[in-house]
Amino acid sequence: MSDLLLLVPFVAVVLLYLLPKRARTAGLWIAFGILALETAAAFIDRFATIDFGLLAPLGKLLGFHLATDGLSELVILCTGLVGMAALLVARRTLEDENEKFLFANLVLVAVVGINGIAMVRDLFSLYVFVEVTAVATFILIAAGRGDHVFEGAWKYIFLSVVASVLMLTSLGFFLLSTGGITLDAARTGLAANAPLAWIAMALFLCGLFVKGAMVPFHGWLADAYTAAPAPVSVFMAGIVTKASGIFALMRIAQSTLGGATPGREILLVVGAVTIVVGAFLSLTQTNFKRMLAYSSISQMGYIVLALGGDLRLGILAAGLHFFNHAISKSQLFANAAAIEKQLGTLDMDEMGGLGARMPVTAGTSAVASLSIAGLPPLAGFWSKLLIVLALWNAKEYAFAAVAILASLVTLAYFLSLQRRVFFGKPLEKWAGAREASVGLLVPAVALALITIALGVGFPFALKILMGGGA
Amino acid sequence: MIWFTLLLVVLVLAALWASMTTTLLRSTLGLALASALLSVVMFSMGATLAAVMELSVCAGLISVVLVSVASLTRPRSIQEELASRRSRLRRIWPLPLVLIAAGVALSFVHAPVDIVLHLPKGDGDVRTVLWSLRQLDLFGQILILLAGALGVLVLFRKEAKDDD
Amino acid sequence: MADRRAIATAARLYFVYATRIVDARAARSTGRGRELPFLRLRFPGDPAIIRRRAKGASLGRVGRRAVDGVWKEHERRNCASRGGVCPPGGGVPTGAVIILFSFDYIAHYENQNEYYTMAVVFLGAMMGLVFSSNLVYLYVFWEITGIASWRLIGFYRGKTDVLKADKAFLMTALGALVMLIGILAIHGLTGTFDLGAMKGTALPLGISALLLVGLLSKSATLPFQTWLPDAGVAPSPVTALLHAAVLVKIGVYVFARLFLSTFVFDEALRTIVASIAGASALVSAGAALVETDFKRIVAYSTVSQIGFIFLGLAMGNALGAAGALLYILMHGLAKAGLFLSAGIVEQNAGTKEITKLGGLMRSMPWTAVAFLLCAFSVMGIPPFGGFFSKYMVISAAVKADEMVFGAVFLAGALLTILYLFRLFTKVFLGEPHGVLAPEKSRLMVACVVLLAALSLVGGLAVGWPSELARVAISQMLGVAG
Amino acid sequence: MTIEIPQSFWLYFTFFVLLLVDGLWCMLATRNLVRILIGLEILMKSVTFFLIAAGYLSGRMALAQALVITVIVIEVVVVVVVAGIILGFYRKHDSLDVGNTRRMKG
Repeated sequence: MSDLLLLVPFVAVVLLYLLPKRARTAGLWIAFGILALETAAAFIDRFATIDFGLLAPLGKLLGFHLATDGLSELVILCTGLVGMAALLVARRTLEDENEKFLFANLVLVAVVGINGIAMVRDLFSLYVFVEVTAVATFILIAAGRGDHVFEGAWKYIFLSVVASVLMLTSLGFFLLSTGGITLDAARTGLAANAPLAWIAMALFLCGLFVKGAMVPFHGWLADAYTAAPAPVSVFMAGIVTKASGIFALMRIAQSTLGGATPGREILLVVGAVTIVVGAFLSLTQTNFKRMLAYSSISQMGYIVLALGGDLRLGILAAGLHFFNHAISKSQLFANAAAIEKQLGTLDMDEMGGLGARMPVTAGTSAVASLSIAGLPPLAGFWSKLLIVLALWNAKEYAFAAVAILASLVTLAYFLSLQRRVFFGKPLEKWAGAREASVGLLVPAVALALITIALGVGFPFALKILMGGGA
Repeated sequence: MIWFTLLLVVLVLAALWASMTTTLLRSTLGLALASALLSVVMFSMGATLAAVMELSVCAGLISVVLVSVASLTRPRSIQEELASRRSRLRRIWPLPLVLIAAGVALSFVHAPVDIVLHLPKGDGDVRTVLWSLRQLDLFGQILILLAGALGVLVLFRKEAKDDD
Repeated sequence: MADRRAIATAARLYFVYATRIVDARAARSTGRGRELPFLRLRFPGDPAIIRRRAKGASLGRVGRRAVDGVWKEHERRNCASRGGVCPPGGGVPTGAVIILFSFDYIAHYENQNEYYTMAVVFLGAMMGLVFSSNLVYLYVFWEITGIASWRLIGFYRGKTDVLKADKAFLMTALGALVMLIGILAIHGLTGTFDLGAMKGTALPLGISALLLVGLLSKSATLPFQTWLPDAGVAPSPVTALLHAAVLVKIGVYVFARLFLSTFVFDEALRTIVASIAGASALVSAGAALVETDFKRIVAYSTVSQIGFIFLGLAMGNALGAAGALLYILMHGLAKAGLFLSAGIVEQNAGTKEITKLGGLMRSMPWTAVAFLLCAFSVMGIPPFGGFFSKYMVISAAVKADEMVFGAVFLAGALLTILYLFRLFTKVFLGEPHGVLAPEKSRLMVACVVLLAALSLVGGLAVGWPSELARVAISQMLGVAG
Repeated sequence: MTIEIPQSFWLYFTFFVLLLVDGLWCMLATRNLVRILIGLEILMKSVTFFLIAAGYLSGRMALAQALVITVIVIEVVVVVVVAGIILGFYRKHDSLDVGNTRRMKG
């Protein structure tokens, strides 16, 4: 019943508006509940094929051509977790009830979009859902109160439209070269080595590179993340960019490229360049969220790089890194929200010694940082190890070495972040700063625990994953 | 065929006018014209339903939106206008030349392309395709309209609040 | 991927360390905010020790059973031969003494919880490393020691302190990442991460070099030595733990594991390692002669001594290897004593500059004597423990007909005597500068004296440790030593 | 149709490219937000045209129409949202000059 994943949040948005005004404070919790259900759905084995009795004819009536597999479940799981974290952060950082209500609604719309992306088998529907997610996100960014929200939203829109144009042009070429726009049709066309099909695929990949902020199309991401209100950046960094850009790439690599050389080489080069450029740009930042944003670019490069490796292992590694990064990065943005709420600034040059004042924030952010930097025994290490193994098995030694050594740069900027924000002598200025409220700490602690648990229990998780497909 | 090509030329000219003219209102008008011409092109190619959509939504609705944005915002002062017009002109004047050059260059290309042809033409009625094969897209349409409605609510209400 | 057995083993190891950390936490919470440091003595790492002490202890029945299970499993599977574990395991009692020392030393500072947690994680990771029979887990524990030492070195929160900690972390992480490339290459070559399965593989020199970068950077050997003296900003017990007892020895130990007992140790590699080690030993001994910072001198001395250990291993005969293992043990004890004495002097006199110190013999007699005894052991003066290990390594060089390296070694030993005597005279003899600081903490002095005594006993009763080393080597090399 | 496929493909393709260049240039040459939006619309026109042409050439006109209808709906929603954002920007800065947005660095 994968249709439910689209319908339930959708119906919820509509129903939320039927609520009396006074009851709207419950909106956030209703959205939270739906995301919790979604998280649970990801764990139900073969959820898609379960028959819900009365609801069964609904699926036939709607005739959505959906298909779920391990990858879709992964995205759905991440969406649920990240969405819940974002809602919790919103509860503590957004000021008035109305804003919270609208946030909950827009997040639900975006969640439908992401679920759609996770399950479609058709390039055009993929485009449609990517666009739905993007529109919901524009609004979320622009609804903020910060000084730069327009700029952040504007750059995102500008490049999103470019991405749309690229994708639609590509669909035109697919129509010409294969007569169809399903993933299967695309695969047939590529397998037959039709030149037009390859042009179409290249254009589509470019569109997704823009959406996924791969270098050289990464310009929008840092501005959008930095400008967005705290809960929005948690949500965006956690899942939106990844689902609409990176996951779509994973889907295409998995079901259409089939390990063909030209496609693989594009992914390898773009991924490696993105890793390196993103990491070095991150090293120079002074704004907390901006540094995290560039780090996101770099880490998404890892996922794309993995897709260029050995196909099966590469997809598995990319999926794992997708999950780890979604968890850890949204957690770091939740930490950023806590710091912004307590200090009113995100400029790292003004911080220092916060570790003593905000021990929980400091500790969880260290866990997430080290995980993203790929240090054992945290979850990030295993996914990076698998990525590198996938590359090594595909005999891409140079790329594997780049991937490994770039994690030193990752470590360097995270150490610099930790040093500037949490260590160092406590500043007089922040003598009154205290730990954020429990509501903001819950998501950070929960996500950090997931990181640690997955890292320590990874061998068992891997067994489940290997058994469960993906 | 000649007429069809001419139609396309006029379409590009309308778009060119929209992008080069000085005031926003004329620009919007140019866009509406281009949209209308495109819908004629679509009609003559047999895409009747899409043509109707294009005409009503793009030429109509979007123009309304653009005009209202242009009217809600105050036009700039004369000095500003002149200064910005000059700098813009400097950037925009090569456009017609570029377009002509590109058109001429492309008109010499006749490389064979490997297009897959689906004969007999037409794979059923567009309504059948839309309603029975592409429900997911329809769902997406509804969803994005909902998102748009939320957007109007958020973006325009915020504005009203700022007024207070 | 790694085989299931290794996965299960590692998971259990994780569990052991987790229980131990939880145990530490529990101890703290029962103290109602007060530190109850003596409870922490129980877990300096070795499952064997745990098992012996677990009788009435707070680990609880389940935990005890799990620990027993792990230990038996290791015995059965012989992940690392039991003998091979012993010399680096010698770091554990040393670690225990160091932690005992830090009860008084650390008591004045903030972040004590972090300190003890990290020390425990560190020792746990080090034992995990010793027991790993799989390259991936080896790497995992290797990096955990990196994380722990990052936080330990960055104990003080001043800007330069944290910077130095980051530097140490980044340098060792760089080495580890290069080593990871090497590990992947090995996987590409052999198709497995299991050390047992790849026994006897001949590695191409390139891969060996990749591994070597990691090992040398962890052991702070030339050209990666710079982080170690800088890391002297840490509290003295940390430097003792990291530089003397455990961290730098990990590199040496893993080198022995990989090149002596797993891969074919070919001639070219042997020459390279020996040359690097010789150069490192001499250069850093020279640096120790001209430095004026108490802890930096001792740190350079460590770099130099590590060079000797590598030399011993690189000689390629059983005598050299056994000598090197004995060296790890003896040097750990004595060097920890030196660092801890430095800590006492620093904390009481308020400076580390030896030009500003002098005549401390009068006010700190116990410390001075203990320092001298430990220094004798490091210098290699009979009948201290250090003498025997040095003697074995030198005779290994002679036996292997490597006269050049033997000469280097002798020169290094001479330099060691010089700079340690210089240090001793500057600090403890001569004219006092300013006030003579007394030894405040009896516990701290007792720890140093204990280490000095152990160094002496280790030499007088050398039969026991050298028998251990001999057994270890015969198990590692598979020959009768 | 009387013309043969490759030739008409290039005809359509040429006009697609012309519209595309026009739209891009319009977006990049101006500093006025509304005009950027107009350029963006021209881009969408070009793509719409290309999709219809592709459907026409490959004989999948019904499919192409279905796609174009969806694209048009998406287009109008995007335009409305962008218009809302532009208006918000205008209220804040009292200007439509994109130069006011180039403040973030890095």
